[in-house]
Amino acid sequence: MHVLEEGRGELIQVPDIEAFREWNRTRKSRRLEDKRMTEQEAIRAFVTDGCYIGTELYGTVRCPMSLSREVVRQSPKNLRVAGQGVLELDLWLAAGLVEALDITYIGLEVYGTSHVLRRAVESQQVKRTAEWSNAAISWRLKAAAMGIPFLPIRSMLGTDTFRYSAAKVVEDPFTHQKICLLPALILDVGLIHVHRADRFGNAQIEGISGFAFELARASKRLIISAEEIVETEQIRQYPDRTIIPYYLVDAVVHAPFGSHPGEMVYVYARDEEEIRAWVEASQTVDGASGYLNRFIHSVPDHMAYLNLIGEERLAKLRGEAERR
Amino acid sequence: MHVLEEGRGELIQVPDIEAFREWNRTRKSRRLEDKRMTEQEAIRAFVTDGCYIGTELYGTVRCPMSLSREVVRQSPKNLRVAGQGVLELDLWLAAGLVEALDITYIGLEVYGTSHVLRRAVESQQVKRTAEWSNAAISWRLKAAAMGIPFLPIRSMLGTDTFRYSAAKVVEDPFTHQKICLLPALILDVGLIHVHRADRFGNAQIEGISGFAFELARASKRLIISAEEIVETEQIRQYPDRTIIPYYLVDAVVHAPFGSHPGEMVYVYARDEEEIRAWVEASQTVDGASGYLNRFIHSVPDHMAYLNLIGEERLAKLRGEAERR
Amino acid sequence: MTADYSATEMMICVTARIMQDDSTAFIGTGIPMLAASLAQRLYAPNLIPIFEFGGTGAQLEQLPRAVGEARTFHRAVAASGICDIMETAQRGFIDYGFLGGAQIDMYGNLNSTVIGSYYPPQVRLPGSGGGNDVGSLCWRTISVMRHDKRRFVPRCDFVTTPGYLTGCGAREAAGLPRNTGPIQVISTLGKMGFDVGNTYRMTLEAVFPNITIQDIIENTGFELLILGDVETLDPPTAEELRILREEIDPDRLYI
Amino acid sequence: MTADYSATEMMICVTARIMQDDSTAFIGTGIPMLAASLAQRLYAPNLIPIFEFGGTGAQLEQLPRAVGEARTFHRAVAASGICDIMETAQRGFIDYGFLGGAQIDMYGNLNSTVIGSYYPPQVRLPGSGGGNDVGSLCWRTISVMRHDKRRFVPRCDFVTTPGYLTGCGAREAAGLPRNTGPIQVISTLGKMGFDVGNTYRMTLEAVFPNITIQDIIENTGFELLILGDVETLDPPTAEELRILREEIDPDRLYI
Repeated sequence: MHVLEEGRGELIQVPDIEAFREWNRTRKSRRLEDKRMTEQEAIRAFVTDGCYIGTELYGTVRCPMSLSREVVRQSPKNLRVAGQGVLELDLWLAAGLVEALDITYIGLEVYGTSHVLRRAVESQQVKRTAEWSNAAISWRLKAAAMGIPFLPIRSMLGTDTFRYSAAKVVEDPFTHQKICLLPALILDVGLIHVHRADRFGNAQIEGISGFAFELARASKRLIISAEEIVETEQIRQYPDRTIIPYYLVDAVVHAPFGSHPGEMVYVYARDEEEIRAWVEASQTVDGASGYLNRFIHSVPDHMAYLNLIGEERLAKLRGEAERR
Repeated sequence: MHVLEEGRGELIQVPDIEAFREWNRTRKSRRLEDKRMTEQEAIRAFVTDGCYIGTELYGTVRCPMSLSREVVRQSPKNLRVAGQGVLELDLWLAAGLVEALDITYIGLEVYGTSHVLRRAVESQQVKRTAEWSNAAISWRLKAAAMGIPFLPIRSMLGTDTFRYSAAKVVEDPFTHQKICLLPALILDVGLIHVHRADRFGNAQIEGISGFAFELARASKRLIISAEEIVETEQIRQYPDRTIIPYYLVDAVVHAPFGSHPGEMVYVYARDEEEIRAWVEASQTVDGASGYLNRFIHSVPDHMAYLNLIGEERLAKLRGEAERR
Repeated sequence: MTADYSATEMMICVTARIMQDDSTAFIGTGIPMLAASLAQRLYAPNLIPIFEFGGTGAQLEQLPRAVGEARTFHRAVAASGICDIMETAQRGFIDYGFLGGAQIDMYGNLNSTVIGSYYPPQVRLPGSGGGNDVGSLCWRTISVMRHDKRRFVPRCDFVTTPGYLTGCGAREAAGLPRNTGPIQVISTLGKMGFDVGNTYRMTLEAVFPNITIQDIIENTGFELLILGDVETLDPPTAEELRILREEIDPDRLYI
Repeated sequence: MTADYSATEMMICVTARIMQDDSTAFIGTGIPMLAASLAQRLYAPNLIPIFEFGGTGAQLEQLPRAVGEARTFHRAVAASGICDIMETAQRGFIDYGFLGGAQIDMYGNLNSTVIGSYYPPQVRLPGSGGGNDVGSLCWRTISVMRHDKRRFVPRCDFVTTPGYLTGCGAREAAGLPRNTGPIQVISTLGKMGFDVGNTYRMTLEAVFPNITIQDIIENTGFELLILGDVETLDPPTAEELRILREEIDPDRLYI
C-alpha cells in the first residue's frame, strides 16, 4: 500500500491487532464472575507504570471521576494517555503522572484553556505529544473495537493536525481519491462510568453514549464504575440496553456520584461550584497541588470524598438533574 | 495504494461517496415534515426500474414484508439487490424482478435452500451475481454509513468468496499484513421495519438491531414501516432510543403486522403455518406464482392481506410473542 | 446403527458433548442450534451462544428457527446487531464457530455457494451467509454435516469458507488471523480432526457406534489420515434423547 | 460602540441571525451555543443543533456548558455518540459548522493547538477537539472569534482546522470533501466572507455599528479583500438583548 504522506507524530501505542486478539482469547474470561471491587482494588490491579490509559467522556459529563481520583492517589508513573479530557486529565497532568499524550482536546470548555496542560507541555514534563481530532481519537478506538488495524477517514487531511499525527495518507483504490488512514488505538486500560451494571459487568448507559461503546471494546483491561449495581435479571430482561457485555469487563466498582463534580444525566447535575474551585485552583502550581491534597490525597476513598462534599450539596445536585 | 489481489466480481453499485454527500445535502430535507403514506404511495414514489435496493433483516425476523409485497405488486423491472434475505427476496426472485444480486445468503434457514433462488440463477434470469459474506455486506453498508469509500476487514481472504466478489486485498501500511478492503455499498432505496416511529420518521427498535443502523444511513431513499406511529413527544422523552433520526427517512408507513409472516419481537411471533405455505408453494414455478397471486396480486393492499390471514390467526401470533 | 436413534440425533449429541462450558460459540442455523440447546442443559450450562444478528448469551429454552429470532436473545446478556457480533469475532472474542456446508475437503474448506462452475452454476446454493466470517474470525471452527462422497470431496467446487485453504501456512499467507482454523468435523458417521501443525489435513478420530473405519473411508472422497487410535463414541444416552425429542425439538423440525 | 451592549453580545446576535431555519448546525463550545439558543427563540425555531458527543435536535432551553451535557440533548430527537455524529458530518448531513480558534488566517485556517513552534510550544492550547472534523466535513463553516492582530494573522502558527489551506483547489488536492469550506467569520468588529471560486481569501462584508473599515483593517494582520459594498450591521435589538441576558445566560458565563 503506497503511502503518499505520513504524519511525523510518534505512534505512542502500536496497533498490534494480532496480539490484541490473542489477549482477548487468553486474558478475558467468558465466565460470569463477580467482579465487584473498590476503586482502590481496581486501580491497583490494572493500572501500571507506563501503561496506556484512556477515560470515557469528559470530566464534566459521565466521566469516571472517582476512578480518576484514585489513579492520582496511587500515582502510577509515566502514563501514556489518550487525551480527550477536561477535569480528569487535568488532575493527572497536575499530579505529574503523564509522560505521553495522544491529544485532541484538553481544556475546561466554558472556562477556557487548561493552565495545567500549558504548564505540563510547555515545561516538557509531558515528553511526547501527537495530535489528533476528536473524531480521529474516537475512530482510532473504533478501529480497535472492530478488530482492524486502521480506519480510513476524510478529516485531518491537509492540516498540521495531520502532520503532527501518526496517520498516513494513501490513494483509495476504489475512488482514487486521497484518504487518511488512522491506526487502531488499543488501550492497556480503559475507564468508563455508567448508570448501572450487574456484578459481572453488563452495563447500561442513559442519554448520549459518547464513545463508551468503542472504548469498552478497545481496552485490554476495562474498569467500569457504576452509579448502581443491579441484578442480572434486569440485564436479561432488557438485553437490548446492554452497551457493554460482561466479558469485556475486568472490574466493577460501585460508585454513586462517581462522576462528581461532573454530571450524570437523569441522576444528578454538574456541581458548578466544585468545578469552579478547580478552575480557580489550577491557575497555579500551588493552587493545583493544594486542591489535589484536599480533595484526593487527604481522603482515603470515594466515600470519604463524598462526605467531604457533603450530603446537602449532593442532594441539591440530585434535585437539579435533567428529567425525562 | 498498491492492490495485491482483486476479486473478479462485478461492482454492481459503485461507491461514489462524493455524490452521496451531495445527495444528502440537497435531497434529504432537514425539515420536520409529515412523511406518512401508504405502502403503495411509498413504493411508487421511490422504487424505480433498475434501482439498487435492500431490505433490513431476514424475512422471518422484523423484515419489511408489507413493503416487500407491495414491491411485487408494482413490479419494478431489473432491480439490483443486496441479497441477504429469506422470504422477501424469494418473493422478488419468484416475481422475476431481480436482474443483479450482491449475494451473501438467500435461503429458507430451517427449511433449507431456496428453490426460487436456484431457478432464478441457474436459468440466468438473474444476470449478474457477486459474492460476499454476511459481515461483508453489513460492513459495506457500514462504510457508506460512515461516509467512507471502503472498510478494511479480516474475513473473505483466501477464498472463492473473495475471488468472486468486488473486494481488493492490499498490504496494511501499519502492520504490513494483508487485509481485505470492501467497497462502500450505497443503496438507492432501503426498506426497514421498526417497532415504532413518529410521523417524521424518528424510529425505535426493540431487541436485536440487525443492520438497521447501518442500512438506514447507507440509503439515498429510506422507507420505514412501523408497527405503531407514536407522538414525537415520546421520541423527545427518550432520544437515546432513536436508532434512525427523521432526516434519514423519506416515507413512514403505518404497517401493523408489517413483518408477517415473520416475527416482531415482543409484539407477535412467527407464523409457522404461513411460512410453510411458502416453503411448499415455492418448490415449483406454478406453486410460487399461485402463492403470489393469492397473497399479493389478489389483495390490493396490506390491510386486505391481513384480512386474508384473518384476525383469529393474528391474535394467536400476538399471544405467542416473546415477553420481556 | 440401532433403531433407537437416528444418525442426526447422534451427530447432535456428539456436537453437544464437545461444547465447552464458559466458552463463546458462534451458532449457525440447524444442528448447531440443537447441539447448543442440549449442551446448555447437560454439559455446558454457561455456554455463551452467539448469533449473528445480535444475540449474546441467550438461554436456549426454545429452538431458534432463524438466526435473528427472539429465541436467539431470550434472556440474553446482550442483543446488539450483526456488525457488533462480527467485530467481536474479529477482535478474537469468539472461541468456537459451528458451521455447516454442502461440501468439505481435506483441509476443512467448505462450500455453500455453488455446485459446478460459478455462473451459471449447476446448483445454486444459498451462499456464504456468516459462514465465511465464522471460518475466518473465530478461533476454532467445528463443521457439522452429513457424511457421504458427494459432500466429503477432494476439492470443493467453490471455497465459500476457509478451512486450512491449501494447507500449512496458507491461512496466514492469505492474511487471515493467526492461529485459527478448523479443529473438528462431526458427521453422520464419525468425528474427524485435523493434523494441525503438520499437514493440516483431515484425520479420523472416532467412529459412531456400529460404524467401521471402512464405512467412513468408503464414504469419504479423499484420503482421511489416521494418526492414532480411532475410538468408538458412546451412543446417545436416554437423557440426551429425551431432552432432544421432548424439550428441544418436539415439532421434529430437525430430528 | 454604545454602552448598551458589548461586542460579545453583538457577535452572538450576528451569529444567531445568520443561522438558517431547518438546517443542521454543528455547535461548538462557547459563543455558537449562545447564538444557537438565540436563533431557536427568534430566527430559526427549527434549527437542528448537533453536538459532538451525540445530541441531535435539542431544544436549547438552557445554555450548555459542555458539549456532552444534558442540555445538548434536552428534548432532542436523538442522543447517540461521537462516532455517529462525526459520520453524519462525513456523510454530508451537516450544513453548517460553528467554530472558534486562537488564530485565523486569510484562508480561514484556524489554530487552536500551539502558539510558536510545535514542541515545546510557547503556548500550548487545547488542541483540535472536534474543530478539525467540523472544518473538514461540514458543508460550510462559520468562525466566531475576537478581532485583533494577534488573532487575525498572515499565517497560523499551526493549522489545526482546515480553511481553504493555501487557496484555490487546495482542499480538494488534500483529499477533503468537495465543495466545502468556510463562508463566514463573525468577529467582535464585523462580518467577513470569502472570495469563493476565485482567490478564496477572506473578504470584508460588514462592520458593526460604530466600527469603521479602517478599524477592521488596523486590527487585521493581513490584507482583507473588499469586493463590494461594506454594509453596517444593525445593533442588537432590545429583544435579542433581553433574551440573551435574562433567558440564555443569566449567570453571565459568557456575556
